[in-house]
Amino acid sequence: MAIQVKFFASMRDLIGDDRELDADIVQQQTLITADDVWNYCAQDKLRPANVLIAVNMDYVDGQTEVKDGDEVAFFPPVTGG
Amino acid sequence: MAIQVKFFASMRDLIGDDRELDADIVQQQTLITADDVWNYCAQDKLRPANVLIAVNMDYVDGQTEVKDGDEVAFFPPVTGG
Amino acid sequence: MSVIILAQPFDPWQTLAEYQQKMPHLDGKYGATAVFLGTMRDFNEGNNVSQMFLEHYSGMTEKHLEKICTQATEDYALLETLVIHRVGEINPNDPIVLVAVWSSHRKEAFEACREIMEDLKSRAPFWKKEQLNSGEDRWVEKNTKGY
Amino acid sequence: MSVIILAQPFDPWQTLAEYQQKMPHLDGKYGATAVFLGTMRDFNEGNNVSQMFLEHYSGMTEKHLEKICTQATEDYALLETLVIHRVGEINPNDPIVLVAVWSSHRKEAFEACREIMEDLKSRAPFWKKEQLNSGEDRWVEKNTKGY
Repeated sequence: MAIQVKFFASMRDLIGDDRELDADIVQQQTLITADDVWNYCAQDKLRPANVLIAVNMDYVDGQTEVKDGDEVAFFPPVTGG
Repeated sequence: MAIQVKFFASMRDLIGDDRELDADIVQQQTLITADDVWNYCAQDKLRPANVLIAVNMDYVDGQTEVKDGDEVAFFPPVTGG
Repeated sequence: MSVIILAQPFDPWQTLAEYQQKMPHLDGKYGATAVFLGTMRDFNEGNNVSQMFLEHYSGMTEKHLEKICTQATEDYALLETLVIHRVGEINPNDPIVLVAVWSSHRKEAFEACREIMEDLKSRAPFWKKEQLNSGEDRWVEKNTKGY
Repeated sequence: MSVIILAQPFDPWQTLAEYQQKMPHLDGKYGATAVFLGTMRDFNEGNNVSQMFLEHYSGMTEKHLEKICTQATEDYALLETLVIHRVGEINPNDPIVLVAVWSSHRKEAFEACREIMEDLKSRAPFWKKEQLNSGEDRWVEKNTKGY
């Protein structure tokens, strides 16, 4: 019963490795958003303006609600191809 | 001392094989154009509106002057590729 | 339709030859094949690059590439599509990405191939880290413009 | 830069592999290769086609293809260009035309490849005669639209 949080590329350099957020702590709030997840993990680190967010591998914005069991990812603009 | 005339694809079906126009006959005129070459070869056959003309392998229009030694070609719209 | 994430080098032309041999049901049906191949250069933004590391988000990458190919197949009536993308350590002159589409006519093939590449560039979660000749390394921050 | 008129079938992917091997001076310089391959279909304009004959104006065809490639090389800063076009008898599923360009960036590669194909279609003196399954033959009167 937890939220998986992943960081990729320069976002991992900034925040650190992937982690699991305890859902019990999280559920003290009535609603938890992707922004909240960032704040739990990043503490006082400012979020770069161009960060991208995915919940369960779909792109979302920071206001998106996150539920127990979800996978939330933060990463910089993609540069493949 | 002659003008080479070539016909391609459906234009050869219409007019017939390649030929050499005798420059002496041709030079009875002061100026000979690609249109004149068509008329010499085609006799009374109407020229299809979309025929393309090349003199020495460059695209030209019917008013272009043709000289002894030139190669003149008539062909339909190209359909390669 | 195939989407392949590869951790080792590949030969793009041999791969295409083999892929096409596996689609005999399309013989005589396609008139147009458009292919894009992205290859690692040994320079970028004024610096010499000695090696590159390509990171991806396993699972999300495949999901979005498949979505992109499905969308293009619908929009352009494609008969077949192949996307291959490298991850891991890449050396100059190594193929990075291959996009190939097969359709009846050339207009659709050209447009679909380019659109898949642009969608891949803007939406598929891959990240490049360049190792410079100077010893430094850096994340590539954005792609060059495609249009 | 190569322009090749071929009277016999060719393998496009093997040809590309071999061509690329002959340009080691460009290793690490090109980031983008765009390829278009035109293949004979077994149907056209509602009819089944059993064979095709491709006529060309020897000399003028090469001259104009070289002009088209030279222009594209200038306009798009291409590093290398290859155009191969079949003539003679062609069967369904045979490659007809291959256009390949190599450049630093993808925008230039995509645009140059398409422009060379469109210029070839509108200016290079080739003509297709189709043999229908019904036994009839007919000159193809015009190309499908490219844009």
